[in-house]
Amino acid sequence: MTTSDLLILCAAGMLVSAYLMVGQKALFTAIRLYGVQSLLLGIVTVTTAVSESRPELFVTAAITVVLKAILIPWFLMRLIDRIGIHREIEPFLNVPASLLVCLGLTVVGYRVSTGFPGGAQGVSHHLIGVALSMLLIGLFLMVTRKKAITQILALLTVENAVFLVAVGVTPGMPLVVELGIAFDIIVAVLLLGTLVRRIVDRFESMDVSRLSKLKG
Amino acid sequence: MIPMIPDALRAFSFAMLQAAGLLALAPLLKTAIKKMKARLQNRQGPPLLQGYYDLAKLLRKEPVRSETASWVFVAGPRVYFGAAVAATTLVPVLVAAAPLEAAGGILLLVGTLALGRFALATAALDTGSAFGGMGASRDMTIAALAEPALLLGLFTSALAAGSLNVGGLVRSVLQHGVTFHPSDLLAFAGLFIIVIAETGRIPVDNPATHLELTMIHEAMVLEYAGPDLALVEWASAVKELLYLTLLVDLFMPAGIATSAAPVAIAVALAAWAVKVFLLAIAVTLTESTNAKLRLFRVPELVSISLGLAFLALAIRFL
Amino acid sequence: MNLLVWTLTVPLVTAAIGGLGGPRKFKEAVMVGGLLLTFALCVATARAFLGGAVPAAFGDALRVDGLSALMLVLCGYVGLLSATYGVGYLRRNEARKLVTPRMRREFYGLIPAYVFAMLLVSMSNNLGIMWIAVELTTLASVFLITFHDKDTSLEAGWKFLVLGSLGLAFALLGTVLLFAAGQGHLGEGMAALNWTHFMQAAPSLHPFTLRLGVVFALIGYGTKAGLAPMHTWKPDAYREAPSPAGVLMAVGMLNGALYCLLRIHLISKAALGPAFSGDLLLMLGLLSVLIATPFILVQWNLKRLLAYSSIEHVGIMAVGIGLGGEAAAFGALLHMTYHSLAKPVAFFSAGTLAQLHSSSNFDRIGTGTFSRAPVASGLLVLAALMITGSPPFGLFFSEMTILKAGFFSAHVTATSIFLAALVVLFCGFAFQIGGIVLGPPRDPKDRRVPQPEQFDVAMVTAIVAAIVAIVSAFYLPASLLALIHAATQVVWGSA
Amino acid sequence: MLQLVGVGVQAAVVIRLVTIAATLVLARWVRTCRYVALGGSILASAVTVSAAIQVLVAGRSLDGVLFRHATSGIVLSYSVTPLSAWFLMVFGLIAVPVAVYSVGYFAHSIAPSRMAAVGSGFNVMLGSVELVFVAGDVITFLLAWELMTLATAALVATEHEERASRRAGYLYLVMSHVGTGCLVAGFLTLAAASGSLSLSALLAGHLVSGVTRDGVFVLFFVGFGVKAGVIPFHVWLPEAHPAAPSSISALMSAVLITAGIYGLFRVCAFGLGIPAVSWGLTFMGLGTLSAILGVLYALTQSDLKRLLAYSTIENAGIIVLGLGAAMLALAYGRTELATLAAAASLAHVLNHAVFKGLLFLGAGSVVMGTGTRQLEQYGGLLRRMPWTGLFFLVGAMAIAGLPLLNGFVSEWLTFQALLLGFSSTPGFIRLNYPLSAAMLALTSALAAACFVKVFGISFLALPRSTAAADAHEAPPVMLAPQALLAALCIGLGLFPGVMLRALSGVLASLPGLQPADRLGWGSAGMMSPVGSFDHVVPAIFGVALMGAVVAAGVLAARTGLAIRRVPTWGCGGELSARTEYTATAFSKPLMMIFRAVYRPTRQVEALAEVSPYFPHEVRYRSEIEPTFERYVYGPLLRGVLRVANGMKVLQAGSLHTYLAYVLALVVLLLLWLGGTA
Repeated sequence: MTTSDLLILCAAGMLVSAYLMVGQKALFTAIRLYGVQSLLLGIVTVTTAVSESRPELFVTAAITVVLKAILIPWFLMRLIDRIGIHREIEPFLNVPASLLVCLGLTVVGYRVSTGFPGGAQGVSHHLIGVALSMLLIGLFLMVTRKKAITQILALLTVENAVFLVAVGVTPGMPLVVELGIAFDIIVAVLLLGTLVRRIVDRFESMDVSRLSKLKG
Repeated sequence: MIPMIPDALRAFSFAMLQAAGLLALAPLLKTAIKKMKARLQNRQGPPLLQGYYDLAKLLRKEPVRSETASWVFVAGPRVYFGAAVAATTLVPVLVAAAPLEAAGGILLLVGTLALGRFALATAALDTGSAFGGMGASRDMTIAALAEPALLLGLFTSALAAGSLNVGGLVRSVLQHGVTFHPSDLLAFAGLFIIVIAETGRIPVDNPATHLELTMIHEAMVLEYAGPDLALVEWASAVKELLYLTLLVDLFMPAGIATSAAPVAIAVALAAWAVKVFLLAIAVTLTESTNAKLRLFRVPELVSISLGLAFLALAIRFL
Repeated sequence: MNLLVWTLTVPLVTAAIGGLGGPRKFKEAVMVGGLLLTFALCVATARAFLGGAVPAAFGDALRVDGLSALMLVLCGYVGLLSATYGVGYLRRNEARKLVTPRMRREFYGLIPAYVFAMLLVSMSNNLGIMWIAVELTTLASVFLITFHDKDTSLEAGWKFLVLGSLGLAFALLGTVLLFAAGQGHLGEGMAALNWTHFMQAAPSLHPFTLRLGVVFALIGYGTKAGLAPMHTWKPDAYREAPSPAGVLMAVGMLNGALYCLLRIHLISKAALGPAFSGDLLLMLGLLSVLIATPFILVQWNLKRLLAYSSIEHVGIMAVGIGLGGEAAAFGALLHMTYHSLAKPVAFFSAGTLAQLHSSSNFDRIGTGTFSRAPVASGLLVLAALMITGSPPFGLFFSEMTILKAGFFSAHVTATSIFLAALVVLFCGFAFQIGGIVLGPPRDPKDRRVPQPEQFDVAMVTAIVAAIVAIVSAFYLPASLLALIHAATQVVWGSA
Repeated sequence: MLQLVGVGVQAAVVIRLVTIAATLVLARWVRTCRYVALGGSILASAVTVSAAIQVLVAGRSLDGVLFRHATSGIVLSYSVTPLSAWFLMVFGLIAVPVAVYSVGYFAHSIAPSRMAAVGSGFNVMLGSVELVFVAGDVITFLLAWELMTLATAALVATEHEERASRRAGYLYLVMSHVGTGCLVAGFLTLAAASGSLSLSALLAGHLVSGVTRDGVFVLFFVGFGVKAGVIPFHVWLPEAHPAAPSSISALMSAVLITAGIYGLFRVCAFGLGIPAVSWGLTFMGLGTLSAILGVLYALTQSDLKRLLAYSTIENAGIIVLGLGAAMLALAYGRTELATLAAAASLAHVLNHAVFKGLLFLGAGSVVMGTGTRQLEQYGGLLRRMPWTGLFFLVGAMAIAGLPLLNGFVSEWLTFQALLLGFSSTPGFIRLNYPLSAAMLALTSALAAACFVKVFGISFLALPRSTAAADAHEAPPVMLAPQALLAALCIGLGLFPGVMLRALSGVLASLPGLQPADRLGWGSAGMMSPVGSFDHVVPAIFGVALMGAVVAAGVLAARTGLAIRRVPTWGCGGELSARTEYTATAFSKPLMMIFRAVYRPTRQVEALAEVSPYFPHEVRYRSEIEPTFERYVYGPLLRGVLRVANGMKVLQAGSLHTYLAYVLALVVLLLLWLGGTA
């Protein structure tokens, strides 16, 4: 199996993980899925690094795996352990309908991806398609899910999508920027985490749909 | 352009003469109408000179005024009188030229009469009696409603003759030859109604009534006595004569003198007297064949005349 | 050491000291002094630029052109104002025993940090750095929003953080795509993301990738700027944040985000012509103005009112840029300048009133504030007149310039809608402000008896800001004007 | 000499600015503050007027630069055309007396704490009106216009503790601001067409044509109509005038309204090329409507200042009617007629300013003397306030259009225009002239009735309240301006020729018109331009009238008997204020006759103890339906607010919704981008 097949496989895997996230409600599973997704992203990065012999991508891969596949999932797990809330409550849209919508979003993503230099074939086309679809699906998750944690996960999915694009169509971002971005993401996640904690302490719930005092 | 001094003098003396003449004849007209009315009701009626007797008596009486009244109460009758008299100088009576033609035309005439009314109505509010206010209110109301019809009627003739100045109007009618146009009839009818309304005759107002609640003009002057009242009565008489003369000038100027020749004047005088007398008969007939209208029916009457005037305008110029 | 580096270091150090702790007086002195120095440095940088130099650092990652210089000066000014006002603000709360040590730390630490981030944005020439800096402002403001640690402030903070991070993700994607569009024309390493390189390589950028990138970048930075429909975090954030921080957001963050939008717009303009991103900006700007209108008409809270007004103003600026043409661009930048000068007055007076009545809700503030807080009320009216673009104040002229450009351009219909919205906005503002300032003084039996207005450092700051704003309407220093023109050259240079 | 004008304009502006500054600085010293504010205002107005008169004499307009806004590169320029000079003169004739009056008035009726605010507001308002008249370019005009609005709104809301004042101020502000919006759109459309901002270039006509032209016309008509108080844009007027301090009300009626009229003249009538027939008809129609409805509403008011405000609407209507006739004439290419009509309109601008100014000042003294605006509370004031009464009477007679006073002059001219129009217009359209004429006649007659009521009820008979019983006369400083204006009423009434001569140059400067020197007939007379249709020389008639009045006096005084003073007969009961005829009763007949217009609602409750036939108290309240407020503006406002409230769901507090917006936007844009390069 060629590298390109591998790439496409991983990308597909990421998309599937996103779909699975939409499909279930257990928070732990969601976090694991995110971890897997990040892992796949790491593999994609490494593969590209090898195939296009771009050593600096190894660093990116390392960051990705360490940060996103290990640290963040661990942090989030710890968080929900502390809080002791394990299941997502009924989302605004039920699962089958959500999956249908996501299907539509995927179509949109792929359609757009055909505009890239690669045209409608080649690896990059798939990577972009997957990435954009993931992006939209992540956003869709944020719209439909009520639990703060799920929203964080969705946000991180979007983040992954962005990185997938970065890996797929760019010769890799400059290192400084990479580091900066990574740092920002860590801080953001920590912040989100602490906020979640405070919210739970305050409202005895992680259901952010209840945060609707501020109107008009 | 403004008449030089000698002309001015001539004009003013002429004006005084004409004004004096009308002043002298006005009471006669009033009594004449009274008498004719009485005759139609198989009554004897007052002697023809009754008007003069009344005025003489009133002028000799001790002036009595309300203690709540201010100078406005005093000014009222005088301005009213003055306006009526001054107005006469704007219409030609015997000669085809108004004495003070230079001063202005129909608009000024109407304005002057409005001025008189304004003065009297204001003064009527001065005594604090309810009737004064009632009269003032009603008189102003009717006048307001009559105004458009009056002006429109006058405009019709004026536009036909191409002059808004009564003198000029008469002259142009004379020189184009006195012709009859159906619109004249309509305009005349319209104006006649207005004259009835403005002079406080039945069916709009009843000059002979003694019931305050139905009064209009009478209520307005209820608080006046002695010389003041005399002025008011006299002025109203002059006003009436003035209106009739105006009708004469507008619709049957034939016979009016175009020169100062004594003969012409004499003829004109006779012609004028006859025409005014005819109109007086018309007024009398109207008075005796109609019942007084409720105040709120008056608008209908007036709107009829407005309609007539407008129709006249329309059929004349379209 | 490099001027720019100094300009960045000073606020950073100030933040560090402020965050560490120490006696109050000391912290106050440090914050005010530090930000005063920062402002001075900003001015110095601008002067240097006007002197013909192009201050740069870290291999052009930081580079000051006309636009940056203008931004620097404005940010420095606002930073200084919010520092001095902030001192007064915190003192007032201290007097009422409302301040915890945490608050002190956060306050004295975050405000300079925020200023640092704003400055970094304003001088960044590298899209990557730019993104990181914007992200920093976001992180800093989260703390400021949740400063008072109430239910509502948590809610506002959460919404802000989620929306903000999402926006930033988009901005990042946009940046990545722009980078991708420049495959092989941008050179290697750090410098590859330099805006200047993009401008040089503009003709050879891949159009579709570029378009996609521009779209995402506009949405992303638009979120930070508060362009509709990504504006929804603004009212909540403004209401919860303490007024000094509010000013930083309403002017600093707004300008910064606008700066990013402009940079992106310029790249797209150079590569695809002005229409593409221009129309996007015009559309979003118009939408913002239209969305702000009804909420101002039926508003219930003073600070939210200001939030919607800033949504309106960013909309106006976006429209100005979107219309295209030198006049419009100039109008937009002029508007930005005057807005930066006028908005603080609004925030300070409103903040004072809110503090006196310990709430910014209209029903709590009541009517007839003129009778109990004449100075603050007077300033509020003044500010309201200014930010609604009434003559003879500056925003009148800038709005006129934009409107004129609009009617002269091809977008007459859009401009007419825009005009109509402005009219309604004015009426809404007049109604709301009149409602609290005018009217009978509230009855003394009211149990929530408000604090008396006192003449403290915050008040002085407000007055000074007001004077500056008024004077600026008639007379802008030639150098500042030169900056605006230079910025216009950048945005719509004949080149 | 013309250079002086330029200096004059700038000088006036500078004086204003200095005055305002000084006023604010001197806020603590109330007396000084007042004197400075008003003195400065007088000075500035005087300078302006002198400048205006110079332009009128020279007959050429003068342009110059006022202020260069370096920042935005916008240049504020002025250009004093004969037309603006005319309006400036009118402005000055009112502004100076009002300022003098205010020296006394403010001292009494403005809270010391507000003196600085009111004083500076007074100056801002007057200054901005001046600027409106002399503005040479769009930006200046709009700036001045907006400033004028703001200042006036602030002054209206001076008594902001009163809900009514706030409401009035706000209503005024909103309506004017919408108007301003229309103006901005209109002006900028023209500017875009001409590529220039100077009014002279914009208003050269021929810039736009067809639908655009009509659209622009409508914009301007709304924009200026609001200020001019033309029905249906009048609703703010009767609210704002009573709310404002009386001297301000005087300015609003005499000066502010005039600014709107100026706009209608400068732009709508003579700035957009040859007017379309429909425009002329619109103006005549709405003018007539305003006149008749204005006076009808005035009749039934019992609040003195509100009544005067409605009568302002009436007079604005007459002015617009004249202007409309002029436009129609232009549309048919009838220069003579157009000139006559325009002259009538411009003359009425002046006359109305004079007598309405006078009346408002009088009303101010009365309100100050009695402390109430309610006619029903007045009565017998002539005794307590003889001079105010006298001057008010003059004003009342003037506004009633009685001869020998200035009201008659402009009405005469308008009638001439209408009649001439009838005889020189083709087709059926001519029929609208006699209709308008009839309505005009009705209007003036009703105005007479109205002011008989006002004067009679307030100044004559017995006091109806203690307030009226111990009213006090205004100080000389407040009487002198009234005396001056009263004198002007008479002077202009007796020597209309003078005014017409001054107008001649103005008319000549308007496109499509000719010099009006043929109108004036000497300095005492006027004549219709065509043939010898009509002429009038009030002075001559005045002599006759005086003679007759004197004669009457002599006649009545002939009997040497002393006058006997007796109490008025009180129908058996004893005479008291309660048996007097009230203002309501006075206008009752007309209210009944025009009930179709008023839609009056009345409720009478008789409180009887013994038998219903002997009520010890009868309560009567009747109100007329505020048609426009109820059927036009109310629904409009409610609609806007409903929409705004509906929009609230957009910000319902749910983060998920907010995210959904973003998702929607992204998806939309992606779809719009499509793919496949």
